[in-house]
Amino acid sequence: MAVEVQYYVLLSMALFSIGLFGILTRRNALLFLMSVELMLNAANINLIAFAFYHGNLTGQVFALFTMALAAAEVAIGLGILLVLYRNFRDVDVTVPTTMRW
Amino acid sequence: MIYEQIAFALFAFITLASALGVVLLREPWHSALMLGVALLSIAVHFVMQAAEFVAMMQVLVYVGGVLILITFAVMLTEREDATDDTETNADEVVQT
Amino acid sequence: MAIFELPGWTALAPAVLLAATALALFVIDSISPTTTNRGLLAGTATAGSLAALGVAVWFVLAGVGTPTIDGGRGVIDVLGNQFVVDQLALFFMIVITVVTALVTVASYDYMEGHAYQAEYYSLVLLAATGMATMAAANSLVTIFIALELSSLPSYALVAILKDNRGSVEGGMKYFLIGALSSAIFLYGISLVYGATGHLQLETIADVIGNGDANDYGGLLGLGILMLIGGFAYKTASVPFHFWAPEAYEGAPAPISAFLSSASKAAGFVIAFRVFTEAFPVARTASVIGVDWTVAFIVLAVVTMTLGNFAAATQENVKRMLAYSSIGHAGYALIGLAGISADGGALVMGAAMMHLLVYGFMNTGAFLFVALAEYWGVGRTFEDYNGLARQAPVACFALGICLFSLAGIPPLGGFWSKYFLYTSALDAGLLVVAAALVVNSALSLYYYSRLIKAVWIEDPVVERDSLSQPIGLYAALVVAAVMTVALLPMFGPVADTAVNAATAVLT
Amino acid sequence: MTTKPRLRVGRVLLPGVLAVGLFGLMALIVLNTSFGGSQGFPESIAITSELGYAMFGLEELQSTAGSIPNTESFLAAFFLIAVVLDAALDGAIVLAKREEEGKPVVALPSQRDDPDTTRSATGRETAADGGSDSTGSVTATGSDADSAADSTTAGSGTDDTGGDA
Repeated sequence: MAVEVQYYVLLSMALFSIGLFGILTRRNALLFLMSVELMLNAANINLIAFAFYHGNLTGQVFALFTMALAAAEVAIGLGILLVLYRNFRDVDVTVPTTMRW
Repeated sequence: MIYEQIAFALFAFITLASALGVVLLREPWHSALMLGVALLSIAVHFVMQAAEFVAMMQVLVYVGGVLILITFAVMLTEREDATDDTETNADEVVQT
Repeated sequence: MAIFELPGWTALAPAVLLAATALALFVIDSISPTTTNRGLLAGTATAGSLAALGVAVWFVLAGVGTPTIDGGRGVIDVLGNQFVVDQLALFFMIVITVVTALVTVASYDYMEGHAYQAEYYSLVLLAATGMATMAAANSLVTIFIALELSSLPSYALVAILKDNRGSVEGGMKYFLIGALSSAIFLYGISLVYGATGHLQLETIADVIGNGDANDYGGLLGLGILMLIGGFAYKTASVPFHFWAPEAYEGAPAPISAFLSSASKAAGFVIAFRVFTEAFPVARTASVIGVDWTVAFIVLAVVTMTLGNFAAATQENVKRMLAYSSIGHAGYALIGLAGISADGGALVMGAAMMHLLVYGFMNTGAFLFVALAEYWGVGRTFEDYNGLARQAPVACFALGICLFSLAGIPPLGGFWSKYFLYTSALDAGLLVVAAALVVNSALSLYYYSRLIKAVWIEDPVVERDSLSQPIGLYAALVVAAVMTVALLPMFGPVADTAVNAATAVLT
Repeated sequence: MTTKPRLRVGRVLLPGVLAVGLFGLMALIVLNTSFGGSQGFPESIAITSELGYAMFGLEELQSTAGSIPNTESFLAAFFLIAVVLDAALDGAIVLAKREEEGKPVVALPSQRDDPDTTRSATGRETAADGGSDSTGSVTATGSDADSAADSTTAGSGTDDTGGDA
């Protein structure tokens, strides 16, 4: 028999926590972006595992849409990052402090 | 089938280890590489859950598209010297 | 009422019109990429949003979404129930399109000389499309994608002044918090899917209702908690509020108006729809063991208090308005806090009314800031001193908007807050009602401070006479006039809101 | 890139504890949930084609005998995501394009004397902390020297705030 679903959920939760940890600790905006990708992938693991568990394909199709959205988000994010780099010469999220955080 | 459990454990370990690598490695470039490993091993999990098509898309879209884009941005925004990170880190430690 | 019967998908016409206008702007942009014909671009954008507004109003009057027993045409499902057009959707589509029209008119002057005219307007309309589809989305899939559709152009819009460090910084923070919260929201969706096996709101409610989800109470609760996080981001309420001051302050002022009015309303409509349709209070409480309205009571009180106290300490006008917009999100959250009580529909209707009135008065206030930025007078309260001497009309309009925001009778803001207050009392939310009163009193302090600066104080530096940009003036005056003109219509409109709330609650 | 991988430690204790705590909490919830066995998908059905039917809402094509039940139609989401990708394209173009004198340019930049010729830049710069005169205030965070070096080397390539050309 296949691996039970709760192990996949545990795996995805661990991945989610790691992504959150990365967001809390890293100051490089690129690393922030990568950590968000990890969290999105954690959600995808959940969706796929639950699709298998419930025996319907809703989760799988939604995971496909999630990938497209993640790609779109990264495109916009990198655009903002480039503008940020041009203005501040850095992609450190703590450097821009023209306003209070 | 014990093989499936072994495969799951192995790839779960790879996924988590490379995810930790993403958040812990100092160089953004290394992190991007580890992200690629993590994404590929997640694709293996997808295959084990009967989602072959999604796994394929994971490889094509994520690894082939998003990761390349991120790597590109890493190269574009790279700081000239890598010692800076250490310096500011030390600075931070002193402050806190 | 209509002579001929339209096909079902046309019920989404407001959103489709907005998207079509955005695409038309793409075409204009690709035909002449360097066009400086601001009139054409702003005119197209405004015409598109006004057309969408007209269609939405027409649908309401024609009875789309009104239950058939009341002589209406019933709720219309589109594309396999992924979208639903009911009174709630149409009400918020009206709010969104009104704000979009005001913002595009104001941008005619504000974006003068800017390099990305066509892109700017198409991004505004794409974001508006996303918000309008959020109003109609009826499945967690479409909700999530529509949320992204409204977010992605907003990130670009906030950072569109690429040489301005404040704008870029605001855009970055908006994007980072947005990416984080959309990841959390998606994880919440995946957990809800895990607990119920569905993503379509009614089927989720069915699964919860017939007890199939009883084993997964923990997962469902965690998922709902994460969904609340996503809504909090979109509505700029605690705990994901801290992007708001930065993004609103850094963004071009019309965009601040757009985000703080339309985007917030769109966030509330999905919150209303998801929590009333997918997670019926009583059934969900028996599965997860907690009544989720408690979370909203806490969030409402904390959000309004934090927003108003932070606003009271600001020196920067735009930032003050940003914090006050967080405070108003707290008022609107009362609508979700009171759902479980008997008068739940009244509370939710009152919150919808408040969002409608807020759409006008808050847009007006931010557009005055846009006007000040256009003049280049500076950003703090002192910089605004004595503006009324040069621009009495604009300052009068500002006065109306601010007094309405503060809730001074007999303006629109007073009635919607009063309505909220009485319905919250009826629903037994004493703490929330008390917090509403205290915060309104506090907000009067900082709003009147701005009015005093503009009307009473002497200017710190002598200014030349100020220009009167026609677009900004028109949008500002219309916003103020509508804040007043809502008064005679308040009763019927409020009835519509309460009917819409009743329809989704039952 | 030639440096060997190094781990970052320090300054991560509190977030680390937080993340582990969050994981513990979520794991507790999962371990207390009793999952049954997975239903899985019937062997005889091509999942990829079912995915396609679901994505385009072709319900009559979804294989009837022993089909995969309860899959929703994603046609609406499909339309919507087309618009999303449009928006992403538009936004990315706006942000990544470079401009000089208020006009987008494609070539590598040349020197610029007055950065404030665009209307969008003037009038607002006053309050935005030092405006566009480049790296001055940024580098106050303790890395003056190397940022300055950075901007002289990289400045010729990507700078468009113009101050350090």
